[in-house]
Amino acid sequence: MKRTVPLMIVMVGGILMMVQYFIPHQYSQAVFDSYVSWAPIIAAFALILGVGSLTRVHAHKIRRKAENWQYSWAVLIPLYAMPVLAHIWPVSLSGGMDEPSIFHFLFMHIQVPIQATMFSMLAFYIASAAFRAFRAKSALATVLLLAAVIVMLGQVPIGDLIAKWFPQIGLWILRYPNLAAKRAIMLGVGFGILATNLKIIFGVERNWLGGAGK
Amino acid sequence: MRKDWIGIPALGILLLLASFAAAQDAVEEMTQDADPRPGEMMEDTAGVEGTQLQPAVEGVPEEPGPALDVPGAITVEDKDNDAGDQLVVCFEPPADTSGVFAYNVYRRKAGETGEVSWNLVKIIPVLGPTLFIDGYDPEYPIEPGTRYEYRVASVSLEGEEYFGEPQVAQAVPAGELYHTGKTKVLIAGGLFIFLIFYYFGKAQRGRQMYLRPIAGIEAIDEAIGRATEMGKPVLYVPGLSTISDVATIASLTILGRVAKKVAQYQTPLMVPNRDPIVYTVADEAVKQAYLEAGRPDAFDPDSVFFLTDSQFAFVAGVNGIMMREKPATNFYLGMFWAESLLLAETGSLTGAIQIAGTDAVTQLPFFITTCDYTLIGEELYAASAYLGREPKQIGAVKGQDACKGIIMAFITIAFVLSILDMVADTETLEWVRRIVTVPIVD
Amino acid sequence: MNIWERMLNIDRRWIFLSIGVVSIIPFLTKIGLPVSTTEEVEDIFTYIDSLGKENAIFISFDFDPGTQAENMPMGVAVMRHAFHNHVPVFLTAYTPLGHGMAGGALDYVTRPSTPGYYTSVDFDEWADIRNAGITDRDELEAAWEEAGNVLPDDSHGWVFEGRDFVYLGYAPLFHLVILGMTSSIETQYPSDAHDNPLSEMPILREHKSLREVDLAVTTSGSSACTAWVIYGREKIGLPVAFGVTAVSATDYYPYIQSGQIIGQMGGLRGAAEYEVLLQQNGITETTDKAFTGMDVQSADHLLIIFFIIMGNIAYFMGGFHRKKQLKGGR
Amino acid sequence: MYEIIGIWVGAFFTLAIYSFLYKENPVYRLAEHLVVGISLGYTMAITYDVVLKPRLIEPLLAGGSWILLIPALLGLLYITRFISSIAWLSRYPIAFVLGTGMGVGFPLTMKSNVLRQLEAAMIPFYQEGMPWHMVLGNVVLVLGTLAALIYFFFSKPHKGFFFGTGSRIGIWIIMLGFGATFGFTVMGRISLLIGRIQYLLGDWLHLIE
Repeated sequence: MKRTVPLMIVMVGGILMMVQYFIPHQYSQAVFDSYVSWAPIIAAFALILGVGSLTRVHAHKIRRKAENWQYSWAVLIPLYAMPVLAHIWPVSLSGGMDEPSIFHFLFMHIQVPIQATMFSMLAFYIASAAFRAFRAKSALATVLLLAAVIVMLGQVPIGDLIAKWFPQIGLWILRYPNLAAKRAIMLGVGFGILATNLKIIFGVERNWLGGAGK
Repeated sequence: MRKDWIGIPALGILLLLASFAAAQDAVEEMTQDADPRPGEMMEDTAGVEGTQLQPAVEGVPEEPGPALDVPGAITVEDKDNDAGDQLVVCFEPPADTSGVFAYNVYRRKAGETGEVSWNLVKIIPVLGPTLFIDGYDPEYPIEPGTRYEYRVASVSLEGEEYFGEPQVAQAVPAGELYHTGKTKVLIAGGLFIFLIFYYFGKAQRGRQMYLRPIAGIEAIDEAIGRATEMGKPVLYVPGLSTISDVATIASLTILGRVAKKVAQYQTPLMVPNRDPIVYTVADEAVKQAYLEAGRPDAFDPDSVFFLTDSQFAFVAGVNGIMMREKPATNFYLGMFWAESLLLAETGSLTGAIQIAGTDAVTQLPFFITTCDYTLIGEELYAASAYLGREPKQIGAVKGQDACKGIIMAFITIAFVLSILDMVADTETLEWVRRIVTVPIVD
Repeated sequence: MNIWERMLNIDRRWIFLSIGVVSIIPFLTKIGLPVSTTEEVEDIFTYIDSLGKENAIFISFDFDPGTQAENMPMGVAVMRHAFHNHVPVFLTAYTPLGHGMAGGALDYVTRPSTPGYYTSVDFDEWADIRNAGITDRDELEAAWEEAGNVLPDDSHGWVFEGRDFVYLGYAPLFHLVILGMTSSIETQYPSDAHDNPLSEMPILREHKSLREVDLAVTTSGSSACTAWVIYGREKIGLPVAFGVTAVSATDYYPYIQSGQIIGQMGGLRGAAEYEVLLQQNGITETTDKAFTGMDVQSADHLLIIFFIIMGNIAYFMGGFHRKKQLKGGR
Repeated sequence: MYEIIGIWVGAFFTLAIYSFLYKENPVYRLAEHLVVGISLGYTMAITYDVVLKPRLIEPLLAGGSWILLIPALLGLLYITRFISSIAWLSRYPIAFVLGTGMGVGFPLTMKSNVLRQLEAAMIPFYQEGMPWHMVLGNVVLVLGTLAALIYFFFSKPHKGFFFGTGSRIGIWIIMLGFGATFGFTVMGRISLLIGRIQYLLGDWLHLIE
């Protein structure tokens, strides 16, 4: 019940869908259609897992008064306020500016700026790492850094000013050696994914069962 | 013994070659009846509607013109490789198309009567293709096993319709049990499954299988040794992803091996975690490793710990540890995102030996330029199979290698043939290439 | 501690500050270095330019706010191009956060404060014309203006919801949604994000499934874009174009060469190229945010290359490369 | 008014995040925590609105679609994860999603990642009228792919002409590819910074257009 049934579901589901691909018949199509309509519903419930664990972690912090526990309220309050607000002003889901709502405000003016800023910080860290850590310590690292510099210059307008052919070298690296490397990685990763698919379908890889009691 | 993989790709090529003829026919058939989409036929249709149609339209007089010539015979065939919900319909255009603006194609179930039973299923511009696939319109689906009746009308610019003879379809839509256009995918998939299982079996029978040494793995022991000499701790970050990530799983296997060495050398170990589930598994793995090394007493329960689930806060935390404790060796193995750079930069400042490994291609360049050793992509998986010594995992690596062997053989052959084509002006490459060509449209 | 060591151990906040300053100055001086266009972007432009009101495209906002600086200008530029040529546009999103991004892009293009905006007509507003049986794009516009509506002077044109665009937004397990849309769009989206019934929309009447759509442009900050190739292109041959972040741009060159995608906009540069093409072809009067950003990009790249060179000089001159080395390995 | 307040709030939080560059501080921490809550809350709201309501609740209320109760019940089993005695039940929906997903993905990955890529790697490297840099490029492309595959080939020692030289060329090609990735990543991060500066200087302070 606890391990065998899930392993069976995986195997039956996996093989069924795999075989389905090769059978265009209407019954096979019907299997596929119901899969397409069921999967999003199941996936929607999976969100409960995320919300639940987040609530648990932060409720725990607040209860134990762990370090910086006050901030946990900053997670929990908007977490539950957002869905409530969305249904007080259902129209706000449209994302338009014409009907302002708190829901839309929180998304557009707090979440969007914060998320956009988070990753832009990397620009600063890259500059710092460029100075303090990117070393041409071996022939290979040197090749990498040289290619990087050529591409960096070739991608910006200033590359054109250095020489007309300069960006062309950057493009050449992108279109040929880069493509060769990426294709080899893609093929390798493709086989890796396929092998993982098989391992999971046939129950060789069972790590996904973990964490919910034996 | 080690050479037997060579036979497999050869077998694969032979198998593929054998199926070549059959599959090729299927492909040709497929490409023929692939539906004519406006985008791909752009050159034709755009030209038609843009230029040629215009004069024809202007030439039509304002008042209702004389009766138009009507379309001729309609032929209906069942479409191959469908779920019985498509029919291939073809009609003869009228001999005289002057004044015709478009054709309206109507369909109803055979035997139905009355004008209302006709459904307009397709409008075709006058110079458009008179062969089309009916059944794509979700509003008027074709039901398998039903006989339909068609009629086509010439439509004048004013919208008046002049009907041709109705025609009961010569064929009934039926679903097929096998899609002939997918034979190559089937062969490739079957071959892949066969090879993986072949090596699973071999691995389980306890056959020793060779995997080439990987530079990063050999450096692991040495780096731990260095930390012992210096009397400083070892830091191990098992990535920031969840347990379902292949990279995390690989990392946890390697962690077991590192922990065992650390236990033997009696060097302190620190394993910060971002994911709660990964944390519990990592804790287990380290405990187990100390047990195996015969030093369960030396295990420090605080060595594996959960830091925080927020990405940047996690990095700030680990960087703090690096600056305070100055570990002699840092391992970053698993899945990393933007934080790779921040971790490796701080580590290089503290002068630690750094060994990294990830399958995140965008982060690899940063690791390569800042760390001493980097396991690139698949090397991480292979390393974990290598260190974990679980037979099936090694079997999977071997199976994938065999497939890569087939791919390499194909590319080599293609390269040779393209030289041949260039010198001898033949078309051999195209011939071999067709073996692996799969149709764009299913 | 010699000079090199001191140099390498400089407080990194100075480096942060220098990047900050160098990123601001070009905005104020406005050099406007020309951006040359590449084949990868030109191919998308030419393709969309060949489409008209009888075709349709998807613009999918498959990114989160984190990468909106790169992805948003791409979506906006393509949307403008389509609106200009009256090509009907479906707006979708791969993630819930992308849903808001799609709405934001539409809002930006139709907001009167944006230069060269389009005046949006809500689906309900032109119900009368629709009920009168007028759905052809040109006739619709004529009827609308006949009804006494005047296009504002600074506006670029009308766009009719349900005719020129439909905002479908997000649906979960989006790869399956793509797959489902290959047979019917309406079954995947019972209503649009504004709660309008799709069944009454002319755009949906004429383009019922992905088979009747001519292109999908995915603007993506992750591997989400590949779903359009795997489930759209491979399944029914839907032409796909990528607008991806610079970080992932190099990964998708194999798709271009194999012909699985018709072209690709890579990062801010790709977006800037599209803006340049729009301007050169008279579709917009000016370039937009991405182009303006390219000067800063030049300056910052030069600074970072300078840092790499200086750092390496200090590293080798200071003899740090000899200090720690392991025996084995490469 | 609404928009102006929004931009000020947005600017405040942008600066709050940047303050981390100077030093970790409470304002940064607040922003960091807020975003976690808001993004998941937003996702919840959208998911209800575009999935559960139109695909489950409305069809059920309209009657007839009782079969949809199966995925709904399966989905509800996720909740058992929080009750440790029956937590194993949550494996059922996971198994369903995982298994079917893997099955659907297998042939498509085989086609798109393997066959299609193999086909594209088998190109004639010379055709009449090709400029020399394209011919050279095509040779690099075909042999480079081969060499990089050799590098990732684990069953043979990297010795001899084919495997030894091949893998060495392979790693060089991979490094060139990574160099390009590196350059583009730098470009990407800076683009994001540019986006924020445009927001601060333009939308907020109106110093630039």
